[in-house]
Formats: sequence, C-alpha cells, structure tokens
Amino acid sequence: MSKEFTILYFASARDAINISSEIISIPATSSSLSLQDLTNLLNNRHENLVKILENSMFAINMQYVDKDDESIMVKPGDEVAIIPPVSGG
Amino acid sequence: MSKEFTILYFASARDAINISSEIISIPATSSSLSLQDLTNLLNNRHENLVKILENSMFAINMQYVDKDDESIMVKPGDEVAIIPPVSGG
Amino acid sequence: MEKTEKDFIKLTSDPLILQDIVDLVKDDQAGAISTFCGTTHKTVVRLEYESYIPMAEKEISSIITDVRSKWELTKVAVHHRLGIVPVGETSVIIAVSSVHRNESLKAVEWLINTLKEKVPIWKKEIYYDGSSWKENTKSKCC
Amino acid sequence: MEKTEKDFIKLTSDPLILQDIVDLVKDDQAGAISTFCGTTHKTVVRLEYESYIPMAEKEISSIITDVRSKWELTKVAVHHRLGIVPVGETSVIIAVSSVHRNESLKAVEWLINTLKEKVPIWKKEIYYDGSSWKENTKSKCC
Repeated sequence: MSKEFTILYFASARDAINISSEIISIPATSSSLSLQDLTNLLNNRHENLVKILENSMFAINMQYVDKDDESIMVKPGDEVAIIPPVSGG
Repeated sequence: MSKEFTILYFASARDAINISSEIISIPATSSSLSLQDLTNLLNNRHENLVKILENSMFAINMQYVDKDDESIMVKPGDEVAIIPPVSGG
Repeated sequence: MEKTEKDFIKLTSDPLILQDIVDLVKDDQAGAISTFCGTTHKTVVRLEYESYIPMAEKEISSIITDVRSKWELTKVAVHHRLGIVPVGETSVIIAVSSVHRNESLKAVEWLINTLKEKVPIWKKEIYYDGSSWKENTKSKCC
Repeated sequence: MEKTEKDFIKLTSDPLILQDIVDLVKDDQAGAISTFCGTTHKTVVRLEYESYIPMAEKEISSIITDVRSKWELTKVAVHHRLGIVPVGETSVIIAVSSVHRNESLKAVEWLINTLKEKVPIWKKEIYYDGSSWKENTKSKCC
C-alpha cells in the first residue's frame, strides 16, 4: 500500500490513453524504480504511449529529470509527470 | 531680399541666445554659404553659441548634414536647424 | 498582495489585460517598461491551453530568479491564459520594468523564449477539420 | 485613417495610453506584439520635451523604413509625448506587431535605441533647484 506513486499525463500523452492520472504500485521485489524501469512499465501498460514517451520529459515532484541519469529513482509517494514537448506562449 | 535663409535654434542653443529662429541674409558677395562660413557667421552673431555649436549637428531642410563635407552649401530659401545632442525617449 | 512584491505570476482562464499587467510592474524607480503579448493567429478556430499548473508556477518562478541574476530588474510579471483562447485574444503577457531600457528589453526577450522552452504548458490548435498539439521549436525535451 | 495604414507616428502633448497604441498595431495576421514604454524617473520634478516636429516625424518615418528592411513586421507605432511630462507618466511608447515573436522583440529594441540617437527631440530635466538639457549617450552628434 505504501509503495505507490502517482503518475500524471498531460496533453498528447493524456489524449493517447484517455487517462489523466494513475496510482501505480512499485513491484514487490524492489523499493524504487529506475527511469528505464518506469518507461518499460508504462509501455507495457499503455501501448499507445510508446512513441509519445520517446519524445517526452519526465518530471518527478515537479522537477525535470534527465532520462539518461541511471541514478534517479522513482520512490513511493513520488508524483511523476509525463511532459510532452511544451508549447506555451 | 531673395538671398535669405532661415535658421532654427532648439533646446540648449535656443536657451543660450533666447532666439528660436532668425532670417539671415547671405553676404552680397556670394550666392551660398559653406558650413564653415555658416559656423563663423553664427559665432560672430552670438558669442554664447560658440561652445554649443561645436557639439551640435546641422540639418538643412530637415536633413542632417556632415559638418566636414565642404561641398555642402546653404542656399537662399534653405531652412537650417541647429540640433544640439538629442535626448528623446 | 504585499507592498514589497516584485514578481507576479498568474495562470488563469480569464482574459489577459495588458494595462493591468503593466500596472503591476510600474514603479517610481523604473524608467522603462517592456512587454510582450502573444496572440492567437487567424489560421485557427481557437486555441486550448492546458498546464501542469503547480509545476508551471514553479518553473516560471525559477526562470524569474534566473532572469534577475542576468539583468538588474525592478518588477517582473508573467501571466499566461489557460483553457480556450479565441482568435485575436492574448495567451501570454510578459511585462518587465527596469531603471534603464536595455535590461527590461533583454529580460522580456529571454523570458518569453525560456518560457516557451521550459514551462509545462501545452497548446492545442483547433481547426475546422480537427486539432493538434503543438510543439515549440526549442522545447527543452529530448 | 486608411484601412491599409501600417505605420503610426505621433508627437503629442497629450498623455500616452499604452492600450490605445497597442490597438493600433493589433492585426489578425500578427501573433506577437512587443512594446516599450519610457517613463519619467522619480529623481526629477518633471521633464519637458521639445522637438523640431516636422523633422522628427520625418526621422521617425525614416527609421521605421529602416526597421522594416531589417525585420518582417506587421504594424509599427511610435508615439512621443512633448511638453511637460509629470513624474511617473510616459514620454515614449513603441509598439510593434509581427507574425513571429523574434521580429517584434528585435524591432522594438532597435527602434528605441535609434530614436534616442537620431530623432530631434530634447528633454529638459527640471529639479527643485534648477534644470538641465540632457544628452543621450549615443546621440548621433559629433
């Protein structure tokens, strides 16, 4: 129960799967998820998301993270956001 | 009578001599004035203008002129303006 | 609003009024105010903006901190409209005051460029025959 | 005012109203409007501006021609107040619209810098204990 994190989908990501947020459990075997684990998990859950994820940023607790940084982990209680290319202004 | 030109004084130039415009005759011996002739003429007329003229531009018929261009002549009917350093904005 | 407030950030579904935003950055010490307004083109039926609001506010606050480290500024306002923005109406207004003109001019340019790269706001263009999510050219992503 | 008018130049002793000047440059084709406002500092009692008006209008018109040769602009407005300008009131407003943001941002910056160098307008600063004619730093002269 306490090993859950929230994931938020915006713009094209939300439109692709018709979900704006989910609460996801971290697999019982680990205490946190790498960003690669997260990508695999989301791609498995949502086929339509694969291409969009490739072009999106992640933010954890409202902070952009470097997708290639293997030291970054999603931990229980985190708020993860899928940020497709922004287009404000 | 027809050999006159108008001269306009603005800002610090006008304040120095308390004149905003004059009509001046081109000397009988010539049909036009070089810019150096003009400077000499004005310096003779208005002692207070000497220093200000050094730092001012001339405009003839609302066009800036290069004070060092010896080919530029003030002709009868011209409107000459003394343009101290501008400070618009 | 405190008397000492110098930064003004707003994400709102209300129309943006330039004069109101300029009034926020007006200051007796500031001789210059520069602004930028982004407006819906005629080529679309309308725009719809959405945002990850708390993160967008945090990012705008962070780019204001950055812009203040680059130039000496008096007051800074960044207002962005969300939801439906009809043709001809304004989606974003940035206003900056400074003692001298150069600082506010440079700051406005930098702020709008950086906002478009970094702030989690998305624009959907609605055409007569469909819609699409836009991507800013230098959007930070990927 | 003709429907096709794209440049707006005004030297006036009336107060300058930003929204009115922005409305002049608004255009369905233009997604961006940038502005600059210069305002009287608190350090003076008031400013007094004078101008060689017909030449100033001609010079402003000429720098608008130049700025249009540098960037693709939709509409351009340059309004300058003359006579007494009380503290906190605006002496100059420049507003430019363009299809994309970069053009109007660059154009406003170039216009205010060039106006301050070339246009025959003079500012007298009135202090409690006297007055002096200002000179812009890069004033074209000498």
